[in-house]
Amino acid sequence: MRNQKKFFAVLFVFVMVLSLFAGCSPKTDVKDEYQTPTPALKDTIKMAVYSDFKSFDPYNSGMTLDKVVYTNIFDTLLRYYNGEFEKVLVTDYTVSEDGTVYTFKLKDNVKFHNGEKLTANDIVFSMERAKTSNQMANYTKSIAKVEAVDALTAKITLEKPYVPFLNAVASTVCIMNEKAVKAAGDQVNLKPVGTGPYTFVKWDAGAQVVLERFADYHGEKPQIKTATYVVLTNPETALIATQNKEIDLTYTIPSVAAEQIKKDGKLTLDLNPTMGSGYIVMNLEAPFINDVNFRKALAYATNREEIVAYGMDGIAEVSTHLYDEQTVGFTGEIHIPEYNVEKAKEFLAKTTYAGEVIPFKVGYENYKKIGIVYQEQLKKVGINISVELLEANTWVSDMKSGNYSMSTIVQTVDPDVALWSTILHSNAIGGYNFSRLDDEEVDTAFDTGASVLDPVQRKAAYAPIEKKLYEDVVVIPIYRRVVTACYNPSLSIERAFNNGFSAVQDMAWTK
Amino acid sequence: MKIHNLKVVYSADGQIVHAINNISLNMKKGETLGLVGETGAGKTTLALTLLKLLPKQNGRILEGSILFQGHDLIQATEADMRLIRGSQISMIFQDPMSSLNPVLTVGEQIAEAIKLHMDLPKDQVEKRVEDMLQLVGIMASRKNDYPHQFSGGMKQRVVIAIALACEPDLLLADEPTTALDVTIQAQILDMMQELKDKIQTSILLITHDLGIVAEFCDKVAIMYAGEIVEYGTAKDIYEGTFNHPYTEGLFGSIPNIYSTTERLNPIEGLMPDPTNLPSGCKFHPRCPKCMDICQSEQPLFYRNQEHAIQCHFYAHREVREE
Amino acid sequence: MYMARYIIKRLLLLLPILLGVSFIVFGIMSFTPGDPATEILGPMATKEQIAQLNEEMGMNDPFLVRYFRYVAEALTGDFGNSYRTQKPVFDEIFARFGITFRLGVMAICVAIMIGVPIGIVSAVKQYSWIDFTSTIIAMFFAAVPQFWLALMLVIFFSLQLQLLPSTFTGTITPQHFILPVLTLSLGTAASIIRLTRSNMLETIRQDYVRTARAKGASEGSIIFKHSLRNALLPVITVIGISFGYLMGGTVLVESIFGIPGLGSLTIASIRSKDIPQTTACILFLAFLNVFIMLTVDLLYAYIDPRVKARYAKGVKKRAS
Amino acid sequence: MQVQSPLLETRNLKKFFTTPSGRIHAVDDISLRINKGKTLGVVGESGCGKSTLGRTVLRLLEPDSGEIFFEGENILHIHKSEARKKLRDMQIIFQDPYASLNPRMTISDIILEPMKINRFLPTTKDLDDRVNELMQIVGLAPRLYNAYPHELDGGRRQRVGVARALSLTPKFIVCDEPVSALDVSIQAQILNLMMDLQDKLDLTYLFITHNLSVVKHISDEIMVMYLGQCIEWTISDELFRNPLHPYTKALLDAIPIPHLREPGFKRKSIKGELTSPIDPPPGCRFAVRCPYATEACSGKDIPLREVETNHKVACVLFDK
Repeated sequence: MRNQKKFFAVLFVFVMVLSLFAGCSPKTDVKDEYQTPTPALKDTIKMAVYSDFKSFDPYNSGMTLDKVVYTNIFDTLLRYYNGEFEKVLVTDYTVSEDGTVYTFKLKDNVKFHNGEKLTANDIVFSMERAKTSNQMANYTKSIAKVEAVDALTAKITLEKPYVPFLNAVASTVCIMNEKAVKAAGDQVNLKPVGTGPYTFVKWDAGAQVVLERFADYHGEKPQIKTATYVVLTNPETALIATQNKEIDLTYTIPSVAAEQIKKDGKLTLDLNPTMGSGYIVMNLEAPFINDVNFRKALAYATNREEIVAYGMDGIAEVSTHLYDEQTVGFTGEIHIPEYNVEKAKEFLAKTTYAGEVIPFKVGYENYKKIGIVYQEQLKKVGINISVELLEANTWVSDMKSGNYSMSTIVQTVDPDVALWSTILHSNAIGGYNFSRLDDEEVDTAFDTGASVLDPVQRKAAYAPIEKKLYEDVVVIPIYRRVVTACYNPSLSIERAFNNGFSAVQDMAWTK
Repeated sequence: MKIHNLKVVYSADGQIVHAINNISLNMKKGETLGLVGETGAGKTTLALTLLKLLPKQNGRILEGSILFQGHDLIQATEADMRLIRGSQISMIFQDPMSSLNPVLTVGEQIAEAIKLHMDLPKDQVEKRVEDMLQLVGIMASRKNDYPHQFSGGMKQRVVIAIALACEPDLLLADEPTTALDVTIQAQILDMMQELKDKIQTSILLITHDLGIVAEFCDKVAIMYAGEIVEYGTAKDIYEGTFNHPYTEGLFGSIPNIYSTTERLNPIEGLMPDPTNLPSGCKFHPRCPKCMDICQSEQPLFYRNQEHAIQCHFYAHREVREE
Repeated sequence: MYMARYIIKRLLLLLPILLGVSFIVFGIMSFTPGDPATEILGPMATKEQIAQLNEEMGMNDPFLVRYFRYVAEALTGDFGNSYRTQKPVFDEIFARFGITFRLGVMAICVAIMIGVPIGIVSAVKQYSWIDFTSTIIAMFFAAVPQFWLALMLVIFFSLQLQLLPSTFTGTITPQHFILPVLTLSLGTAASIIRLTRSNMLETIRQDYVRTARAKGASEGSIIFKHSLRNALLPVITVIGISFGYLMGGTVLVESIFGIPGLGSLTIASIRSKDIPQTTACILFLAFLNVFIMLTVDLLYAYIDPRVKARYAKGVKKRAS
Repeated sequence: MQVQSPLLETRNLKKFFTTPSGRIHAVDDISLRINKGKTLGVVGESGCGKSTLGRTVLRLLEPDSGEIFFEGENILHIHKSEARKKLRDMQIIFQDPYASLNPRMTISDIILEPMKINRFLPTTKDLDDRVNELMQIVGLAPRLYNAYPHELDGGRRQRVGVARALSLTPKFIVCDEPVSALDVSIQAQILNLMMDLQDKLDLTYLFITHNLSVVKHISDEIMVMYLGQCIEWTISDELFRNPLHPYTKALLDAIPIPHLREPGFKRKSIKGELTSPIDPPPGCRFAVRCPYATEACSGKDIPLREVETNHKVACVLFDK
């Protein structure tokens, strides 16, 4: 009796454990994809990304990775690539003489994923929605009125000329369908419906996002049918999985492995430059740093090549500018001082600095590595810094409140000088103006520059900013962040955007 | 049961512990033999050796034979021993508190012995468990209770029930009452006496208490440092004229209830270290009658009928050499 | 009857524990730098917008006000929405918990299936080559970092032998679970081996085991009937603790194998100052752990009648 | 019998322990007196409260009520520092010499410790001499000065315990089963030592034991305890010659004596076991096991009364 009871108890546990295994077995067909070679040309792709997603509502996500995904789902009116505006949803667009009225002629054959046809009303809806979004407000606040002139013509009127409009709004605001948004209710972020080449299939939180090719896409039909973004936070395993062909592309690899990957040649490794600018950020109110000579000494003591090579394992592009020719309004006339130890010492001698230790606070492990290389460089000219790793939130909070002296950071700002005001304008002190730069000339340049229509005059209007940045050494630019895309050599990727990522429609299997 | 020239050693920390040195002992059926000795004399080792339950890691039987009903247990295989243990020879251990498995009911523990050795149907097993409990004076209804629900005396009754469940020919009782209070001890001893008469089992009673032996045993063996130094009937030991000096010392150490003694006459000194036993007679360093010969030569047994004393002192006395 | 009362008592005890845990988590999250509005609005938001959103969310109220509001809403079953995804917090937890639970149960089962038998063999054949080898292997697995072990397993089984998938991608097959379960279970198995061994050794020397031998019980019966149950008691505690730990999800293993588990959710929530999500995650874990420990205690009572008797008398054994 | 004033006296001493199941009456209304230089033996079976009595007398346990007089002074009422000085004159020897000696201290340190704590002697040399003297008194060889307890056998360890108790030149020593753990030959050696010391140093003993032959040998008077109460008290020889209380009779009857009995001898052993000392009802606590019990035994407490000269007993059989 007792024994029987025990026997059943053991049996029960055993069956439970078995069922756990059974629960994760596939229904029928899918046989170990990761090892069976596909005879025909592959039309699926799996891409590894380094962190989970947050939201696929384009106006409510600040995360690059979310954008990487929803770029495939949504179209914008235009697309900015390599200094040009490509027409995506429009056949043509015009700008009025005074730069306040933008008229867009829409393509005729565009369909949303829910079957709705794209009309000018969708543009009105999307622009109005963007205006109410906290995240977009900075750029859309210039919009006075959006009208549907006819079914395929939308007219956007600005209160005053705003030159970054095409960049910050026309190429940024994702066109959404009112009906679809209403249908999604409060789950817009989970049910994105756009006109893009891919439809949203599902998002398994923490695991993956699956996209499917949209049959009625208005543009050229992409080669890849199913695209999956897989969350793999560990770069080692992401690389192994790519080597193992479990995934086809990884946007994250251990930085030390880059050399080896290149040497092996079994995988293609692209280092896609981004708009992310990595630089030494300084609190202009901190002791010693408030002295321009001291900052110049720092600038002269900075060896960018070395920092990139050792502090970043070479996974970055050396850069001497906070923003460069890709950014509208960039002048390129003034440069940051070149590496020169003698000069550095010369300028240091002009200061009151006498070997005091200056804290160099960082919030991430990879920034710490940069800090350590930089510490060695500065020691050569006689400046002592101490690298302190803080908890990330604490670090950001310290940076905002000015409770720091030096640090390093990457800032990504969309490609128009006007947009850099968020980190350099005096009204951003306490926010992302970590330098605590409070310069009237700079403020005026930002305030007026955005409304200057003529490109040459515009450059002139923005010139004081670069002058201030580099002559007074407000920042010490080090590198341009790159995104590592490591993938199956049978895959061809046509191009990467300025965030370093590529759209699925630009990818294709060649073998 | 005939034990001949048994020698058992333990190895501990690289040293050899001579636990049992050349013991020879006979027991007849139905006889009760009291094995008396102090801590470390090797009493328990002897009992464990008889069941071949010495710790496997370090206990070893060096030589000798144990003839039990004509078979030599030393040669017996482990499987043979398993058949003998519990059915023909069983054992009661000293501490009833730890002798029972805390997670099994007492009924289960008694039934185990029965199932192992008696080919009985299930209901018969249960019946026998109940009978055994009643035999040792416990209500049969308590068979489903766990050991922690019993007091020390009751636990020892259960242990005895287990030991007697298969009516063994020989019962080894290793200090069965030492851990118990005197009134409980008296109850247990009385019960054992009754059972002995009922079942006709031979008993080897191991104890350090000469009082218990006096009440309970037909024959007595006095053990010292792994040897039996004196053997005889109870009468020989308690009322005989001659005794081994160690036996005399033991008696001298016990305060007498019925007469007033000002001072006890204990044996001086301590038990010898079993890793380094003295030469000659093992008792000589503590012996008040020690002679020169005692220091160098192992004494022989001097016998008078069944009474045997291992002592040089009696070499030329009335106890005749055999 | 007594047991039922005891279980109810223990479950009631959960309330103050959960309240305390929520208070501590809430406090820590509130007094560390960074604010949820920034997290919600993203890096491009202006100060004014952040301040406004904070005001809307009641983040400017005193801490206690916010805490009691949270508790009041929690009592109605509303634990809030994640700041990050805007989904109800328990949606996310349950979505993640399934895989963590499966992984944890499998890992603990494998650990037991490896640990207990080897521990027993080790003890029964003390100082044999089996004992020696298993002790060394157990020491090895107890000492190696999980991270390293996981990578070695991946490199060997996935990259070299091409036998098993290295990450949770594509259709999840049982093969996917093998490496993470191994990684998780080997360390636990090692401690189970060592504990089972030492407890078995101790139990085998007990008087009642000697009694069993004197009865003529077979070696198998001595090991399984008389020793194992007694020896397993402390092992069960360790299993319970390990299981509770595995339920929390092991961030490292989740990260390495790309498993969308509870651990990574908790860490992500903490990183992004997602107060409702973090609090809910930790409350959930606290609940699970108390629940597991309760199960362990009940198992104890099932195995050891002495413990059951103590419950019956109403004597508290220990606080948790 | 008592002409002189007693060295130690207790009046209505009570010590209860509270457990979840009720109050254990460990020492229930004990009044005793011991004259200087004499030994009072306390006998009883395990659980009768004799050890608790010994500890309560020394204030190692605080009594719940009652009074303790030492040299005529109530040590429960005097000032703390005063009490400490008094308590110096009262020492204890424990049952288990294995457990009561700190294994990490040398023999000399153990003997020295009470003197150091009480700043008994001014110089180190004096202390040293005293240790050597004590070791000589109890018969420990000087070579053991720096030995550790584990190097000694049980008898020598108990000698160390005696030396420690003697170090502060006490007048009164509680001996709590000092020889129970020892073999008979060693037991006799220690008993002899203790009696020699009593003569030499004029010590007074409260000798607690369950061994009746030992207690008879060493004591002048004997008190028999049953479940926290004293049930019989008389001069040592008298108790054995003429036991009155049925329990005492049973106890004496139960002792196996090392003499051959008459053939056909039958012991009159009592049935049953000690009942629970938790919240006992008023009346004779032995009544449930007593062959002579009548209705008169229950309902009210039975006081200890002197029924013959120097022979007190608590039993209704002797009511006149």
